[in-house]
Amino acid sequence: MSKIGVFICHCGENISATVDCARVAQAAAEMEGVAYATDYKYMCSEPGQQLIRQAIREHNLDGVVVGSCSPRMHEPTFRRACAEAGLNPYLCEIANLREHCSWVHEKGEATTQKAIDIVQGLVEKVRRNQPLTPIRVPVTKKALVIGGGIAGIQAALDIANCGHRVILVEKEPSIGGHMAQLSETFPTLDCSQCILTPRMVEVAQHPNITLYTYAEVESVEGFIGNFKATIRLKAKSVDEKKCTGCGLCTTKCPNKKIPGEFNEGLGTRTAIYVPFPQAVPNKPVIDKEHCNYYQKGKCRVCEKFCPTGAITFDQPDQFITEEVGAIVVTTGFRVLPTSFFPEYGYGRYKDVITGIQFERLASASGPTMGEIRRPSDGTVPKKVVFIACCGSRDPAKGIPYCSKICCMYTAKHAMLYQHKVHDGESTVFYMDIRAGGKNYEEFVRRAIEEDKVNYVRGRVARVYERADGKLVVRGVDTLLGAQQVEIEADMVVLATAGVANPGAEELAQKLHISYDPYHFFAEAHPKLRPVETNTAGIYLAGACQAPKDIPETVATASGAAAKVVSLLSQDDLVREPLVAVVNRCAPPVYSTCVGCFLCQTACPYQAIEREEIKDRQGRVIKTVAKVNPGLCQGCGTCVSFCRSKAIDIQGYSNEQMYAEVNALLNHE
Amino acid sequence: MKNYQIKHSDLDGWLEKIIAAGRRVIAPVTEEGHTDFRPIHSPAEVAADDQVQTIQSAKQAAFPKAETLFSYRKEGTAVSLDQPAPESYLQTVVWRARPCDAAGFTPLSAIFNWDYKDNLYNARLARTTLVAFSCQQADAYCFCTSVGGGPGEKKGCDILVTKLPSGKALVEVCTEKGEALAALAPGLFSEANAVADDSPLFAEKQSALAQLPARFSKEDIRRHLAEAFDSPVWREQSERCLGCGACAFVCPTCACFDIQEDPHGSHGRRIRCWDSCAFALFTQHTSGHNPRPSQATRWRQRILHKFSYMPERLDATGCTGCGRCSRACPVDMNLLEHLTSIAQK
Amino acid sequence: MDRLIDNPYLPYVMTVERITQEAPGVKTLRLRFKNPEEAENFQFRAGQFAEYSAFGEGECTFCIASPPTRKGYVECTFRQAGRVTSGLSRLEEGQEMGFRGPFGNTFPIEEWKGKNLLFVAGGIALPPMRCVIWNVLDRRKEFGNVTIIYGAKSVADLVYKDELKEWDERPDVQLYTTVDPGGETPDWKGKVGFTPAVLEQVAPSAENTVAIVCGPPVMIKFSFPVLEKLGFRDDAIFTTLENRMKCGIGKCGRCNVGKLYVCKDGPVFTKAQLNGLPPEY
Amino acid sequence: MNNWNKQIADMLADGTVALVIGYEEGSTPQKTRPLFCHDAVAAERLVMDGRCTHNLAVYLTKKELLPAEGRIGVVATVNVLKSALQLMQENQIPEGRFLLMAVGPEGKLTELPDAESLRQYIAAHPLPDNPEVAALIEKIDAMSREERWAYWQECLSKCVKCYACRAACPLCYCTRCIVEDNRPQWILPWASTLPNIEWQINRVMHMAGRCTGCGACYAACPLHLPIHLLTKKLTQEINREFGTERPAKGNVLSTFSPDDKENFIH
Amino acid sequence: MDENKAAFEPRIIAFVCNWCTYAGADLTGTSRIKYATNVEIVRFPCTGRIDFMLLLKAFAAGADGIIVSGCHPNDCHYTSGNFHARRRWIVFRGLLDFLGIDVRRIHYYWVSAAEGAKWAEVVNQTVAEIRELGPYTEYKKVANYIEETEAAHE
Repeated sequence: MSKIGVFICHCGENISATVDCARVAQAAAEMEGVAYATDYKYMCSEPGQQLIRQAIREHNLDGVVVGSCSPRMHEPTFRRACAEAGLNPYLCEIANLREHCSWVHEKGEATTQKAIDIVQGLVEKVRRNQPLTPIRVPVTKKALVIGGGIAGIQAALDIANCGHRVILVEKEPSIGGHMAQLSETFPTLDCSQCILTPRMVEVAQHPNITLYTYAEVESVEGFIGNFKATIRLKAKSVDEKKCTGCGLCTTKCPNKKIPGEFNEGLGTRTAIYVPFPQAVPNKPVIDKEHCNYYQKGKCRVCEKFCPTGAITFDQPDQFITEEVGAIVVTTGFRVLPTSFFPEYGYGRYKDVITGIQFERLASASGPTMGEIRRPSDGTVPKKVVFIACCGSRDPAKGIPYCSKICCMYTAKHAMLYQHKVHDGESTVFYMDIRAGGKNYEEFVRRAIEEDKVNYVRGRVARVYERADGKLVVRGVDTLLGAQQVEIEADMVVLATAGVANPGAEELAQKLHISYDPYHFFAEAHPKLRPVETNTAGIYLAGACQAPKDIPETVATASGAAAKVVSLLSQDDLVREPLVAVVNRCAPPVYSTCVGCFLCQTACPYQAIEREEIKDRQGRVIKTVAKVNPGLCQGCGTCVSFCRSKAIDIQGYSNEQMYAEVNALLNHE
Repeated sequence: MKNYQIKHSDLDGWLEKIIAAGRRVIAPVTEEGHTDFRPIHSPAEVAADDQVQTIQSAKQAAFPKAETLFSYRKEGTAVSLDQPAPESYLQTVVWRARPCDAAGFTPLSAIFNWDYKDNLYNARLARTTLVAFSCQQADAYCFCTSVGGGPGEKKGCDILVTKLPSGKALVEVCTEKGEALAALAPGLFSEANAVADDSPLFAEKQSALAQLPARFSKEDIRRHLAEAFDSPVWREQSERCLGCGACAFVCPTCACFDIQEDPHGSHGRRIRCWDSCAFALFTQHTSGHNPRPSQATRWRQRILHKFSYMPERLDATGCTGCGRCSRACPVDMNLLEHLTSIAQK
Repeated sequence: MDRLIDNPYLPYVMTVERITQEAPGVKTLRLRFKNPEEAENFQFRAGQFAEYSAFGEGECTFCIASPPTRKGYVECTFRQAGRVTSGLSRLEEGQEMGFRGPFGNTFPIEEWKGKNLLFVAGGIALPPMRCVIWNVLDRRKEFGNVTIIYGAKSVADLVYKDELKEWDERPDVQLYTTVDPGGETPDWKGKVGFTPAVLEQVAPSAENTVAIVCGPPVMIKFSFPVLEKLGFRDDAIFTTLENRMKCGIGKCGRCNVGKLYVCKDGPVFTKAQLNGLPPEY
Repeated sequence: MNNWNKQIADMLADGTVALVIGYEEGSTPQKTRPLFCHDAVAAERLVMDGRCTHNLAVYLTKKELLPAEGRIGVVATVNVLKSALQLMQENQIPEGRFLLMAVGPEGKLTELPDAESLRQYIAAHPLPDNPEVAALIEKIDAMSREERWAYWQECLSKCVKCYACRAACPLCYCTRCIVEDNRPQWILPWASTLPNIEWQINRVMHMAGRCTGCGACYAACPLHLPIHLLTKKLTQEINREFGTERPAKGNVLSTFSPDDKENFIH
Repeated sequence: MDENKAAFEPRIIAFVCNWCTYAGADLTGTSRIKYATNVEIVRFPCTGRIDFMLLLKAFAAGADGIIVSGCHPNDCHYTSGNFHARRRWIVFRGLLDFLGIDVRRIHYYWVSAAEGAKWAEVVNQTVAEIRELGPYTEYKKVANYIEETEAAHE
């Protein structure tokens, strides 16, 4: 650029009080490449902007430096003014003479000289600016939601209700997730299924939602607005179109003693089964691992009884590909099983159960029809001990974090127990009671004060079985001066830690999203971008980020949905062109990129792809890096990493930054 | 010019006088077992006279690895230029160069003056006095006698010193610059006779010189090269070449250079610096097209330039047989071996 | 201290008098000597080149694009590609820059007197030819027919648009302009096709005609056989070599082609001369 | 002829390999040099012993030297193998294009056809640390900062920028080296102290976590400047700060750990 | 402090990221906290973008000191740019020190967008320390050498 205009703003007296603006303009006029320089009282005012526009036209300027307030303030204003005068807005740079100079220094020669230096630096930078055009990326107006728990259901419904199509993928035979397993929910004690199942049905019936259950995401390619997801539809061995859901097969299946997942092993199911009565879709699948026919080659009872001939033993897994513009990951979490805890008997004691098992016992649809009965002998336990923080907040167990929901559900469990077993005694061992949330603290107080739950502050050292077969819980009461206490129990309920799902890491790698050391998915920013990932276009909701309760899960789901909707409401994504670019040049070099691809790991956004450069015969000459402008966020880490300087970043290019640094030190 | 004799033991005294006269003296210095030309300030710094060669040649005295061509200053739209002053080039003595170093200045001067006169080089050369010492030993890489030089050859020397077995050294002064240097220590020298081919002094000098039978002749090489452009020999010989510039930079006759800018804001300098035809980018066009696209073509250029093109255009051979390139080559490209094989083809 | 005399690397200081944007990325600079005495003594001939300095960036080699018959200034036309050409592009009118030259040989215009001239140029290679063309046109009577074939990638890439118009309107010049297929605009009136193909269509008889061909290597490669087919003898075909140069004065070692120095023995060569050179250009 | 020479001659004769890169006797009995064997006859000249110090891996990325079709055999030292493995990890040479072969002490030829076999062979043949290098680094570490500056300034002022260090390094394979980029001119292209220091800083930084410690840079330097101390020192620092394990994907400087420790950022 | 040091005004270049330190320095301004004029700020998108060569170039161009500052760990706008940068500086600093380059002249900080007051302290402290060290002449001198042996002879 050879004709730079420099415009020095007084900002009323904000700049001119300590900086001699006229002198800065004068010095700028002398700088190489500067064709016009002036100062003015308020550059950002309409007359000020008009002055810039007029100068651009009159002097045919091909670059502009405005010395004014911080670019974080008025860069858009001045760039717009330039654009209005026909100058590419990216040929305008802002010299920060206010926040970085006039406001922080006293009036004097040094302050004015510094202002001149700053302007000099940016004049040299802008002389090397390139005209840029915003990047447009088309958007596929369809979303993929992975996980059909309450988070996925909520997100899918929110997006679908905005008129966008949604693919909802659930790996189990039914949607519903953990929430479908719960009895009643804190702090209102309303029935979980009563509030959930209508939503499940809504999902199934929504014209904008395509539901794939018993399905998993196989791979994801592409980038924001343009993902391509391959989904594996696991063979259900039941033709869904023919099946009417009559349930006859499940009553006839000879294999009836399979521990049911939905009931957390406390109840049984058949090999051809519907996980629970309100399942959506309410059609059975055959669990091949337990099916006599698949395992031994004989049986086919279900086939014989099926009135519609829906059983299809030879059905293979199917793969379908969906193009989507956005992805919401709502794969949830799981709780640790009792077998994780040696001190509580490694799961050997049948009456030591997890909180989620207790939910099934307390649930009206559960194996005991909502009566609290011991798994071992079916009797009603008279003494129940609840142990909070099982695994959580225990660095020794590798889980230093708080699982967040346990304090509340333990209080709920104790309360439910007291409501159902009026002469029962319940004791809760806790470390701290964390009941932050609307009506939460009141809820816990109610358990203690109205339902007379015995809260003991202390860790439980061990649970053991006495010779007489009674369970004994040994712990300390720290409020009694770390006194050892031993409590007999008919049943022990462990509030085991919420942890990431087993396949979380693998899924994160498929999606190229980051995860924390516990394999929970990482948000782009913990405060300001809590439902986004670092990969543009992929969002998070619910307990796959960290254990969350239902309200928080639903809130994040709606938040993620809002992000998706705002993305899908655009035909094109328009992005700042300040992105990295891998150079291309004439043959025989094609690009100075040597294709080591070490930059790929430097990129937090997976924006660096491989491109094969081919000759006319289609033979690969070399493989070089290419930046996907849809994914690149413009941090420039790859630029300073690239050994051969084959990557550069627009707007902060090597040449620009080099020139600016040198120019700042120009005066002697 | 006159000839003198000086005792071996007085050579240091003479050098001391030269240093005391304010000359910059560059001499072989041994550091960590390797000997190269370095500026010295006392005769004690000079390496023992038992090595064949320094790593680099003496060409840097007149053709430094980087030098200022001119400087500029920009003020507003105006530019003013300033030239180096020849007086700023130090009066330099290259002490204990070898005859092959001295011989190198003939082709260098030819390159720098065959058409336009390169007055920067000329001014530096005019301020350089070469005190060469005849070679009393040669190694496997030496082949000066095959390219027209010799261990006691005076061509290009300002002074040639030959240490004689007698304990005296024969000092043959070849130029006025040399005479001026001898004049700095008149007391140390005794006059000697002219060294005619049949004189006893000549015989004594010959007896003190390294024995190095010629392996081929320049003419042989040139004749073979005339037909060799498309020969497979270039690829064969250059296969292991790494494409570095070591051979060119230690060579006493390589003069390829680059012109570069040294900007310091509004002022700066234009610099000339060594370059090498072995570098892939040396001839590459901005478009990416490269007239010499492979190391084989670049190796061919190096040999043809020195042994065919230069003799034809400049009447000079671009090689003094010093063997430095072979010693410096990281992959043992042996010029003598390669030339011999060409000459035998 | 006295300064070095006759430093062949010291440029003349020139003032940028006029900048013309010829095509996207292509500019013509008109330069005037800062020192009138140097202007007085300066002489050059068609085909010669020079080294142009943007101080702070370095030197770059282009032919002198203005004809020696126009005194008082020199012009160069270049495409912004590397560091120096970017530096030259950043110059504004009134700013000073460096100029070293003239260097190299020339087109033997005197020998062409009375002959027909066929100019074939492609893209940014019109400048070396423009110098000769104007030189010839300024002495129009001394030559026979003048035919110019000029091709570029697209209409926008044609340089010297005003002059093309002027030549087109002259009755004593036959001008054919062409653009590569796909490079035409709706109102394009010239030809569409690659330069060698157009050459084959419209070339005049080889009889008493000299062909001057400048352009990218691929254009030259395909134009030579066409000329040969048309009956042009190798010593009646002239071109310029574009080897990389630094010093311009036969020392730095870059531009050597065999025993020749493009900067001294060139840049103008006949096809006959090229036939005798190793293919290192 | 050694048995292994014969084996290689056979491989060349039957077309198992189109070319074998190895070592032959050099100009003096003290040294060997790289040899390109295109036929069985040339295989007789191959040698392998302690004098074979060139890192032949440098040739594996020079396409102009390699036949377009067929496999290329390399009679390799452990240093060559280490560099070849690094080149594979950096996508520079496809597995299978080269047949790397090690010659055991009793002349037994071991073929190492893929990255995994290379890894195992290298692990089984650890190279001893050079105590002289370690001692030199300690000597420099013990200097005051001013002494270190003087040492390197003096040392690198001698550099002539012939780039033999770059040319000899198998991992300096860039299409365009940073010194050849003039937009901006990161490193001034002539040989004087500061540009020389800057060049070495860049060379060494670019080797961070990649240098296999073969010492080819030092061996190639015609001025015998101890530039290998810089890469060695850097490797020491990296090992100390980030451990000796290298990331499976990427590079020491293109990856990070949130737990990286430093004490100089405030 | 001797008079020379008092008269010496160090020239310092600050390489800062746009999202934290640049914004933090803006806050220093809006808070009207005064600091020394010796520091000039260059804005980068992220500390990950700061090429180590630019630091060396600043010294060569005459800087006496350098500030490098970005987001605190875990606060990077781009998640990990500052982690990459930190690793780079660890390695780079070790190498510079081994070469005898004065690493005391390069100050590294984390200054967040909220730490306007810290930025003023950072600047003042750096200026004071560099003033104490004096001008970085040993580097500038070398930056001007061309004809080495001649320069050494003088």
